[in-house]
Amino acid sequence: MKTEVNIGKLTLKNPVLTASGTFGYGTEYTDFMNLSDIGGIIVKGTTLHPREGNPYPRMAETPSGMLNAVGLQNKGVDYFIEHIYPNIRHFDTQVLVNVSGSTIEDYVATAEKLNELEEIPGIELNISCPNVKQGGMAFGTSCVGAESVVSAVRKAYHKTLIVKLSPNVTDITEIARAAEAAGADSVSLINTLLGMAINAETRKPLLSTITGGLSGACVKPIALRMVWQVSKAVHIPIIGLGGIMNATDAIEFLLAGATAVQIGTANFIDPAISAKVAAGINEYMRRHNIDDINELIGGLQA
Amino acid sequence: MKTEVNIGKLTLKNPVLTASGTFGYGTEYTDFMNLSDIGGIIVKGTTLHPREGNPYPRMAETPSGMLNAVGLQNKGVDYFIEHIYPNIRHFDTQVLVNVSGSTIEDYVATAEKLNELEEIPGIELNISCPNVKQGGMAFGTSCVGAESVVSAVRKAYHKTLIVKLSPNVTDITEIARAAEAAGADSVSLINTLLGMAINAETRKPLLSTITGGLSGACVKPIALRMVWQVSKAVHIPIIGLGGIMNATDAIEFLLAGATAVQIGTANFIDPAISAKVAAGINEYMRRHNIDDINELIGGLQA
Amino acid sequence: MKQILDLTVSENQRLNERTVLLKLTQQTALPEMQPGQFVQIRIDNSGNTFLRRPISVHYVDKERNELWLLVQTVGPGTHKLAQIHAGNTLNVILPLGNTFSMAGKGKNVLLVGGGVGVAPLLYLGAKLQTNGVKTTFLLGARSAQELLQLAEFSKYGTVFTTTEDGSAGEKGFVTQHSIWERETFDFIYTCGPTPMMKAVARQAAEKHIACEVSLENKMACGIGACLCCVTETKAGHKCVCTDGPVFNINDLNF
Amino acid sequence: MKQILDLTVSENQRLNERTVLLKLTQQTALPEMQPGQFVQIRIDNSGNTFLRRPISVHYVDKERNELWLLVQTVGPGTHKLAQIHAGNTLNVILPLGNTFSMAGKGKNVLLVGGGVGVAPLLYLGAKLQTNGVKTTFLLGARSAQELLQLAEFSKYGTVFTTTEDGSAGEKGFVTQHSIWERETFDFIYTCGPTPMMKAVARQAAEKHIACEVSLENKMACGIGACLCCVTETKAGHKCVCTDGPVFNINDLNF
Ligand SMILES: Cc1cc2nc3c(=O)[nH]c(=O)nc-3n(C[C@H](O)[C@H](O)[C@H](O)COP(=O)(O)OP(=O)(O)OC[C@H]3O[C@@H](n4cnc5c(N)ncnc54)[C@H](O)[C@@H]3O)c2cc1C
Ligand SMILES: Cc1cc2nc3c(=O)[nH]c(=O)nc-3n(C[C@H](O)[C@H](O)[C@H](O)COP(=O)(O)OP(=O)(O)OC[C@H]3O[C@@H](n4cnc5c(N)ncnc54)[C@H](O)[C@@H]3O)c2cc1C
Ligand SMILES: Cc1cc2nc3c(=O)[nH]c(=O)nc-3n(C[C@H](O)[C@H](O)[C@H](O)COP(=O)(O)O)c2cc1C
Ligand SMILES: Cc1cc2nc3c(=O)[nH]c(=O)nc-3n(C[C@H](O)[C@H](O)[C@H](O)COP(=O)(O)O)c2cc1C
Ligand code: FES
Ligand code: FES
Repeated sequence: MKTEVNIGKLTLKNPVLTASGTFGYGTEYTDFMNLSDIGGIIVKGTTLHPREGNPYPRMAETPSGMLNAVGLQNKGVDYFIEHIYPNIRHFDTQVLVNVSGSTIEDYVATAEKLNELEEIPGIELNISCPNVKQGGMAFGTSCVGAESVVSAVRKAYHKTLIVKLSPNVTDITEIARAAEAAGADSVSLINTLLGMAINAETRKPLLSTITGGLSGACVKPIALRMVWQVSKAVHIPIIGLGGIMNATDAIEFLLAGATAVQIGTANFIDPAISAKVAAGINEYMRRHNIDDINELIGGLQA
Repeated sequence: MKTEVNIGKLTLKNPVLTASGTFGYGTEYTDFMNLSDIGGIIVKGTTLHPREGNPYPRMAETPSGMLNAVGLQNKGVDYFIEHIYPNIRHFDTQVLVNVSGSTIEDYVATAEKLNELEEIPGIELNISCPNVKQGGMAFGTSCVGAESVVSAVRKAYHKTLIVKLSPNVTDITEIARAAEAAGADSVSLINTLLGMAINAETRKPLLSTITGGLSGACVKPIALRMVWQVSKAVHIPIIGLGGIMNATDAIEFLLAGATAVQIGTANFIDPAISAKVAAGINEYMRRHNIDDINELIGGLQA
Repeated sequence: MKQILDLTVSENQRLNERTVLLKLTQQTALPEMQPGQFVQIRIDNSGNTFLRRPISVHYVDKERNELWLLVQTVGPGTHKLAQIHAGNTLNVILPLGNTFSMAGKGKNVLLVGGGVGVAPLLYLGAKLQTNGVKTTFLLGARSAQELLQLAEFSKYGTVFTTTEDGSAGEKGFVTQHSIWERETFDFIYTCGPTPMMKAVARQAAEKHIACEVSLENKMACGIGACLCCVTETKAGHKCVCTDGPVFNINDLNF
Repeated sequence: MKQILDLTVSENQRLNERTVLLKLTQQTALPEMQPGQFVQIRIDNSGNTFLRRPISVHYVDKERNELWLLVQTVGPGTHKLAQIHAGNTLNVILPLGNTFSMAGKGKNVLLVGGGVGVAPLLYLGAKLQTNGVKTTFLLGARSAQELLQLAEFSKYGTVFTTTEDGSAGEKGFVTQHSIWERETFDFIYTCGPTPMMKAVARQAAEKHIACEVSLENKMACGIGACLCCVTETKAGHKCVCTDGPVFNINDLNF
C-alpha cells in the first residue's frame, strides 16, 4: 500500500501533517505519539524578530470550535535556529517551518535564514494570519499582495515553498492562482476565519484583540469547499486543513482534491490524533482496496 | 421597559425577527408560538417567476450547523400576492418579504409588485444567496453589483428597503457602504457561508449542488464579527443574524451593533425559539435594569 | 395540532445489536397520532447532532398512554437514543406528516416492510385490523436476528418473512416471496430501503394494485418550513415532511 | 510522562448545590502526580464543550488508587461532569503543569483558598504535613454551605475559615482574618478568585513572606503547544499550563 505523497521536491511518507501553531515544535507531543507515524510537522509561526504576541485572553470557545488571538508569539528565527532546530532536526518526519512577517523584507530575510538549514526541507509562508495588525492577512487577501510576497520569497528560498491562504476572501481561487504564478510549490488552506465572541453579561469581548481566528470542526464545510474550488483552479498540489477531527474528515479533504492534510485544533482535544488519522487513512484504504493514496486524491464523484 | 426598535420607516415591537427561508410563511409555526410575540417575520425568498429549486438532497448536517441547497424554491411573486398574502397580511406582527432574482430587472419587477401590498411594510433584498447559479450571490460580492441592484430597486420601492449581505467576501464593510450609498434603509447580515460536505464512504457530495450554504451555531463568531465591523462602517441600522440559538446570542449581536436580529436555523430545532428569545431579552433587560433596548445596541465595551 | 413535548422514557428495550424499542409517555394523554406519521426528536444540543431526528410512530398503546419508537443505530443521533435510560426525558415534536390511506372494511391488504422500515407498519396494521381489513405482513431483513417485532406484528395479521441469508422465512428479498404468486391484494403499503420500495412499487404497478410508500428524506425542520426534504413528484417538488412521508406511487417518479 | 487515560468514576459525591467531589480510578496504578498539577478532561465531543476542561488535582488517595477532583458547576462542561455516574469513564490527560515549591521541614506555612480554589490545597497540605511542615489552612467562601471539604482539610493542619455572610468562621474576606495579626508564616500558598489571590499576594509582599499562587487561565491544549493560556510575567508571556499553574508572586505583575 503506497501512502507517500509529493509536495514540490518534498516527499511525505503519508499525507498527514500537523498545522502550525497547534503542535508547538513537536516536542510537546512526544509523550503521546510517535512523530515518525505522520508525514511531517509544521512548527509554530516564526518571524524575523521575537514577538510577545497579544495580551491575554487569547482564546474563546465557540460552538464546535474556538477563536484564538495568539498573535504569533515566538522568539524569532535566530532563536529558532540556535535553540530549537538542534532538538528537532533529527525527528523521523519532515519538519517544516511556518514563516510570518509584517513586511516583504522580513519574510525574505526569515526565508533566507531557513534556507540554510539542512534538515528543514520546506517552509510554509503564512500570508493569512488574522491576528496581527500589519502584514499578515493583508498579503493574503489580494492577488497583488500575495504575488509580491511570494515572488520575493521564491527568489530567496530554494526548497519547497508552500503558501498558506486566508479564507477571508471573496474568491480564494484568485489568490491561489497568484501564488502559483509567483512560484509557490504548493498552497495550503485554510488559515483561520476572522471571528468574534462577546460575554453578554459583562458586555466585553472575550478576546483581548476583540476579533480572532476561528478554527475547529465548525469550519470544516468552508475549508472543504475552498479546497475543492482551488483544486479546479491550480496545478500545484494542495494541502487541505480546517476542522479535520478524524480520519474520515481527512479523507474528505483528499477526495476534494488535497494531496496532503494538516491537523490543527484537533491536536488540543486528542494529542495523539494525527497518528490516529494516518492509521485511519490506511484502514480506509485497506477496506476499500486502494493500493495507492493518489487514487483518493481528487476522487470525488461529482 | 421599551423594546421597540426602528428600521427605516418601520417600527418593530421588539428586535426579534425570523430569517427568510427558515420560517416558511409563519403559518407553519402558529401551532408552537404566538407570532405576535415577536417583532416580525421575513418570509421565504420570493422571485418574479416560480422556481422549482435544486434537486434533492438539499441538506447536510455539519458540526453545530447545517448546509442547505434549497435554491429559492417558491411559487413566484404573483402566487404570493394572490394566495399567500391574504392569509398572512393580518398577522399581529410585521411581515416582510425576502426578494431574490437573477437579473436587476427581475428584482425591480418583484419589488414593484410588493410595493403595492398595503400590509407589507418592507422588503429584504437577497443579494447574497449562494444556492442559485445566476445572480444571487454575484450581486452581493462586489460593490458595483450591490450598488447597481440596490439603486435600481430603491427607485421602484418606496417602503423600508433592507439589503441582505453575503459573508463570502473579503471586506463586508465595503459592500455595506455601497448598499447604504445606493439608498438601503438597513443592511441585514449574514446570509449563509458557502460550504461543502462529502460522504467519504460513497465518495459523493452530500448535496445535489455539491456546495451549499452553511448556517447555524457554527457561524455565529463570523456573523458577530461582521456585524461589529459593519456597525463601524455605516450609519443605517443593522439587522444581525447567523447562528443565533438563544437570547444570550441575540444580546451579543445587539451589543455588537445590531438594531434587530433574525433567528434562522434555530427555528428548526425549537419552533418556539423566536418567542423565547424575545422573552429572554426582556428578562436580561430587567436583570440589568435596562429601560430602553437602545441602551444595549452597540453597547459593547471595547 | 402539533406540539413540543417532554416525554418520559418508560422503557428502552434492546431488540438486537442495532435496534431498540423505545416507549415514551407523559402524565396527560398523548396527542392523537395516525399511522404513517412521525415525530422529531431533539437529541441534545451537541455538535454532531445539531438537528432533530425524525422517527416514525411505530405504535401507540392507548391503554398505557405510550408512544413506541423503533430505532436503529446508524450514527451519533440514533446511538444516543439507543443509550437513553428509562426515566429520562426526550423533547419531541409531534405528530408530524400525513398518514396512510385507510383501506376500507373487507379489503385484503399487504404491508411490506424491510429492515427498520417495518416501524410504521405496526400501528398501521393494528388500525387496519380494527377497521375490519384483512392484513398480511411481509417483512424482510438480512437475517433472522434483524427481523423485528414479529410477535407484535402477528397480533394484527398473518406474518410472512424473508431473509437474505435464509435464516428465517423464505430466502431472498421480499419481492421474491411466494405470497406474490399465491395471493392477490387490494392495496399495498410499503416502507423500507429505497431499492426495496421501488421493487415493491414496480410489482404493485405491474399487478395494478394501489400502493403507498413511506419515504425517509433528510429533514431539517420537519414542519414544512425549510423545503429541504423535497421529493420529485409528478406535480413538482413536494415536502416529505408535510405532503408525505406517505405517497401514492402514482404521484412519484418511482 | 504525560498520559491520556480512560479513568473510571468510582464515586460522584455532591458537596453542595454547585459542587461535586469526583473520584477517578483505573485497574493499574495511577501515574505519579504532584500538588499543584492539573488534568485535562474530555467532556464529550458535543458542540458546546469542544475543548477539554482543566481541573486541579484535589487529592491523590494512593491506597485506594484514586484521583480526587473538586468540580464547581459554572457552564456546560462542569455541568456534565457534575452529572456523571459512578462506573462511567472519563478521558483524562495527566499530569499537567508544574507543582508548588515544597517548604522545608519545620517551616510554618499558610494555605489560603477561596471558593472552589481550595481544590489544589488539599493534596498540597497533605504532602507538606508528611514532610514535617506546620500547615495552617485559611479557607474562605460566601457562606458556610460553600466551605468545602473541611473535614478533609482538618486531617492535614489547623483550619480557619471566613465567610462573607458570617455564617461560619470569621465574617469577611480571607485577608481580613485575625490569623494574619496573630501569627507569622514562612510561606504562603494561595488559590482562588483572582481578586482574592491579588489581595493575599499584596499582604504576603507587605509582610515579606514568600508566596505562590495558582492561576486559572483559559486553556486550549494544556500542554504548552497553543500559547493561549499565557500570563504576563516579568520575563514576558509565560504559559500557565507548563510554566504554571503555580507562580511565585515575585515573577508576576501582580
Ligand atoms: C419520516 C422519517 C421516519 C423515520 N423513521 C425511522 C424509524 O422509525 N426508525 C429509525 O431507526 N429511523 C427512522 N428514520 C431514519 C432516521 O431519521 C435516521 O436514521 C436518523 O436521523 C439518523 O441520525 P444519526 O445521527 O444516527 O445518523 P447520521 O447519519 O449521523 O445523521 C446525519 C444526518 O442525516 C440525517 N439522516 C441520516 N440517515 C437518515 C435517514 N435514513 N433518513 C432521514 N434522515 C437521515 C440525520 O437526521 C442527520 O441530520 C426516519 C426518517 C424519516 C425521514
Ligand atoms: C489549571 C486550572 C485548574 C482548575 N481547577 C479547577 C478545579 O479544581 N475545580 C473547578 O471547579 N474548576 C477548576 N478550574 C476551572 C475550570 O476549568 C472551569 O470552571 C471550566 O473549564 C468551565 O467549563 P464550563 O464548560 O463549565 O464553563 P464555560 O464557562 O462554558 O466554559 C467556556 C470556556 O471557558 C473556559 N473556562 C471557563 N471558566 C474558566 C476558568 N475559571 N478557568 C479556566 N478556564 C475557564 C472553559 O474551559 C471553556 O473553554 C481550573 C482551571 C484551570 C486553568
Ligand atoms: C492556537 C492557534 C495558533 C495558530 N497559529 C498559527 C501560526 O502561527 N501560523 C499559521 O499559519 N497558522 C496558525 N494557526 C492556524 C492553524 O494552523 C490552522 O490553519 C487553523 O487552525 C485551521 O485548522 P484547524 O481547524 O484544523 O485548527 C493557529 C491556530 C490556532 C488554533
Ligand atoms: C433552509 C434554509 C433556507 C434559506 N433560504 C433563504 C432565502 O430564501 N433567502 C434568504 O435571504 N436567506 C435564506 N436563508 C438564509 C437565512 O435566512 C440566514 O441568513 C442564514 O441561515 C444564517 O442564519 P442562521 O445561522 O440563524 O440560520 C436560508 C437558510 C436556510 C437554513
Ligand atoms: S424538513 Fe423542512 S420542509 Fe420538510
Ligand atoms: S493551554 Fe495551550 S499553551 Fe497553555
